[in-house]
Amino acid sequence: MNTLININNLFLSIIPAEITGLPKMAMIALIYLGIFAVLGLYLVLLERKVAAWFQLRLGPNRVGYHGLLQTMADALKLVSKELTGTVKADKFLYNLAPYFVIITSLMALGIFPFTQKLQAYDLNIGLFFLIAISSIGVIGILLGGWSSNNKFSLIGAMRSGVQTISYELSVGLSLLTMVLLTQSLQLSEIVEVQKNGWLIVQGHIPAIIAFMVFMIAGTAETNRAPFDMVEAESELGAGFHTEYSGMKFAYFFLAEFINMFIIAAIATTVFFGGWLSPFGVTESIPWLGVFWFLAKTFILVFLMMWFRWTFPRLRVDQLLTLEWKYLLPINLVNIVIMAVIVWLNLSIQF
Amino acid sequence: MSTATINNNFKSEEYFINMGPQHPATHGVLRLLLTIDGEIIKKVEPDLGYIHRSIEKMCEKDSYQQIVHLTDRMDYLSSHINNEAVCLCVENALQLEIPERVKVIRTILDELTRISSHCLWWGVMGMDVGALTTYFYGFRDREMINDIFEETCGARLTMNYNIPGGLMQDIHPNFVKRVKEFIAHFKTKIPEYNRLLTGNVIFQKRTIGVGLLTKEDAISYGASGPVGRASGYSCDVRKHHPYSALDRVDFKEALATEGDSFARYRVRIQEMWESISIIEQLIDNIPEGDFKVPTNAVIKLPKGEYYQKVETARGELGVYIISTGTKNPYRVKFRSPGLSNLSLLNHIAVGGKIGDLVATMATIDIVVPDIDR
Amino acid sequence: MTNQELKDLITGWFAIPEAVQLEFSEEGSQFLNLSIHPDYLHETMYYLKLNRDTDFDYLYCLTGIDWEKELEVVYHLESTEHRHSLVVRTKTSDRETPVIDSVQDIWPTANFHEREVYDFFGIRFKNHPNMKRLFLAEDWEGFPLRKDYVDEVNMVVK
Amino acid sequence: MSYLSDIYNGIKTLLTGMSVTGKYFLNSRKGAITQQYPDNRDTLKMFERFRGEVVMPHDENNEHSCTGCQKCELACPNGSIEIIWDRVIDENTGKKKKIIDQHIYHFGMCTQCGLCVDACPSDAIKWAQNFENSVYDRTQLTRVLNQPGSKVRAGVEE
Repeated sequence: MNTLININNLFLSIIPAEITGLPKMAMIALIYLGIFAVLGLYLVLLERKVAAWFQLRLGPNRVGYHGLLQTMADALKLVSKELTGTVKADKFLYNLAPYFVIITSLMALGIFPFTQKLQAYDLNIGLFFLIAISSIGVIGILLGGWSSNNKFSLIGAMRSGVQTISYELSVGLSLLTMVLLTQSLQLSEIVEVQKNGWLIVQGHIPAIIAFMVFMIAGTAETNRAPFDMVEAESELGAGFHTEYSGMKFAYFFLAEFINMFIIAAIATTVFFGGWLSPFGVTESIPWLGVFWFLAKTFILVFLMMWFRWTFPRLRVDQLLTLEWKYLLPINLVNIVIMAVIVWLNLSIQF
Repeated sequence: MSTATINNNFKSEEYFINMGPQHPATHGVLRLLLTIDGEIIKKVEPDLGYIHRSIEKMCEKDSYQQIVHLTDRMDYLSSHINNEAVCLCVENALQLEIPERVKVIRTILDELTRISSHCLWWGVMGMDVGALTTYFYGFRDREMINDIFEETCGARLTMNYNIPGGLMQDIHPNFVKRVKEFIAHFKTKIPEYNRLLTGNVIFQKRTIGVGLLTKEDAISYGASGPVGRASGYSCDVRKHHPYSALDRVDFKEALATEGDSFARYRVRIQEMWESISIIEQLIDNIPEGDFKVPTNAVIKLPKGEYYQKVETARGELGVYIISTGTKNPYRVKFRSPGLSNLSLLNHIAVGGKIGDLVATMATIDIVVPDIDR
Repeated sequence: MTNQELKDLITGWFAIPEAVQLEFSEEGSQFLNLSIHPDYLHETMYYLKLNRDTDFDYLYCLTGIDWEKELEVVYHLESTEHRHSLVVRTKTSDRETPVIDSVQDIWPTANFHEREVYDFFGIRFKNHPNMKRLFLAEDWEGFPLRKDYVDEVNMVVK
Repeated sequence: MSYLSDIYNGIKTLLTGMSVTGKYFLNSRKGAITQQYPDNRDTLKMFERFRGEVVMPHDENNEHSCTGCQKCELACPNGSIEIIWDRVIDENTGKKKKIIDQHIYHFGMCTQCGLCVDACPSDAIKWAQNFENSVYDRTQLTRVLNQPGSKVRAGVEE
């Protein structure tokens, strides 16, 4: 918690002033890089622990107290591993792909309001930026799969393209439903609006539907089970990253977990009031916002893990059926309902 | 541009893909050469023999007692049933009168083997369609059976508990108690299996209508076991040619008519229930008596041919022994269920997607050492 | 059908049963055995499957046997309708290039089983679409399940 | 309408599945089936019939009951047992008697089938429950079961 306060203080001094100096920007970038790495590693650990508990196992418990340092050890191993690749791979694209994936997820992390003050950049088109950024990541996956010169990778990459392009729509539309209510794309303002009640309460029925659609589509966006067509280890071995090893593989791996965090963070910000405490119980202590933000986000992350360790995987055509025949029509109808609610002022306000 | 030119420019090309021998879904060392157009499978050609040990040739040099332990290594998930097949064949040839106690114990162990094999299959089936958790639940229940085997037979997989003439040892004093414990435990777990996987809408979408096999094809491709029965082909050896104590138990042959992957799945779940019912009928009435009849140290079968079929967890296993009257068999042939079941894979997988192939292969439930004897 | 009825019915299909070396025996086996000259095998098998009274639609075992002088292929047939069984045997004394008609067009299951027999006994099956070795590598020399097969490296004789 | 009921049923089955895994998650503390080998070596006890390796028990006088009848050697399918024996003249009876020099057990070839123990008429060999059998050198898997200087127990006859 101490470090968080320090970061908080740091930002309190930085944010209000216009950020013009490069050193300051570099510093923010470094801090976010640190958060990124630690977050990624501990999300991996969390996933492994949660998976173990679902599966009657113990999970990693050898390195550190209850395995807390396990992923650190894994990361060290990955860093020191030899980078292998296929001879016939397109070397330039092959090396470029992991950076595409990791940079996009890092960029998305930058605009979340962790508290009222702790936010690197408060873009006025924040939500739009998030949707745009999250679809760039797929280019990395496509490149990686295509340039590896491996048929399994190629199939995985093509599946990923199909999947992300389709589910982009649902993610966008379900967020748009909520924008009708907030009338702003700026993340800080979206949270501000929710001081009169979280949007999932304000928007009641259409908001709940939008939330469900968003969670389904978001899981698909991150290529996690039950939508892990891209990796589908029982079908494609390891899918698009079959030929990657060492640190480059780790980039893909980390990005997947960070993306999961981002999807959960968007849901928290848009549906569950971001850093706002429930019923404003800790309104007097602003820095507790970080706690509330992370708590809500991790509950949603846990939900996504729960999905992953329970459901079988869909087939690639059923994935598209789900999107185009179910999620999209529901979403469109939902937007109309939401518009009617906003028009007739039927939203619940406290 | 005319339509023809456009079509020409975007002409799709078929390509080959190697599935296995180290692929997660091929369960061991099976290699499938797939011809694929996009995601659609055009042809499946199995490439076998990675772990062929020529058990049939080895049998020609072994005595009849020694053959038994080699069959453990064929279909290692139903090793007890394999052992029994050889023993029954030899006993029939010698016209030995087998004690009732042996018959009942053999049947109980058969059905336990079947449940344990199906448990493993269920776990792996879930894993193949992407639900990784099923694997651990399946193995948890299988572990209890393996403990029963270990306590009574001395090994978990390669039990070699049968010998021509009976059993190697009498059952362990704890056997009955442990089996009852397991049955009580497992009866609560199958409904859980159903809630977790069978009813799941994604799972049903993945398996219903996938890998369709008609009854006529099932028969002419020599399908047996749950694969044949899911197509409505009544092929349970236990019903049609009962052996050991199966003539005195009352059980239903698990049948389905759809012939798709989901039907094969349901048949196996149904078989677990039937196996439980068979065990329950026998476990309290194990007759007293000897656990083996003495045989000569050197068994010589009379000149002739002997065929014995039994129902393993995967289907019909045939043991065909040709004897010329010496202490070694002249020729032993094992008709393995896996080879016939695998031969129809090309027939039912063509036209599906890669995901369908994986689901279909999981429901055919192949064990590679059984194919590569 | 009983074995006697089967015997009579099948004998009736041939004008001169001796010409095709049609023989029945039940000695030393629990099934009715029918042996026939390899040239007439495919035709006989075809009738055995198609005839309503025999209706042998299930080929459950296909075995090659090396009798040192001759090579034999044994087909175990069963009718799923009538539940009667028949064993069809055919022998060839040509050990260098033994050829027997394939029955895989009658029972598709024979496809793999015939390849297995070819793999281990070297019996080629005429009209088989894919007469390759099933288990062993393409360049394997010899046919391991023949009695005269020697492999001094890998085979340890007790 | 079936469209909506499809969605409803689909979500219901998904939630049912989640309730199963959720229940296990909540009980994960006591439900874990992981065996933390080798930490649990002390409590890990194999069943008494478990077939680990063949041993020859010796009593306190360094006597075993192997008469060197070689029945185990004959029963073994893999040739894992080799008995080097000798004939000596029994002091009491003056007859020639077979004794073992070395009872060699090739553990690397053993398939744990249990036929040797079953065949032994004097219960000289039995199964040990040891399962940690990995060694760094294959030659260590060839063991001589009778201890040096041991002799057959008096009264054990062939």
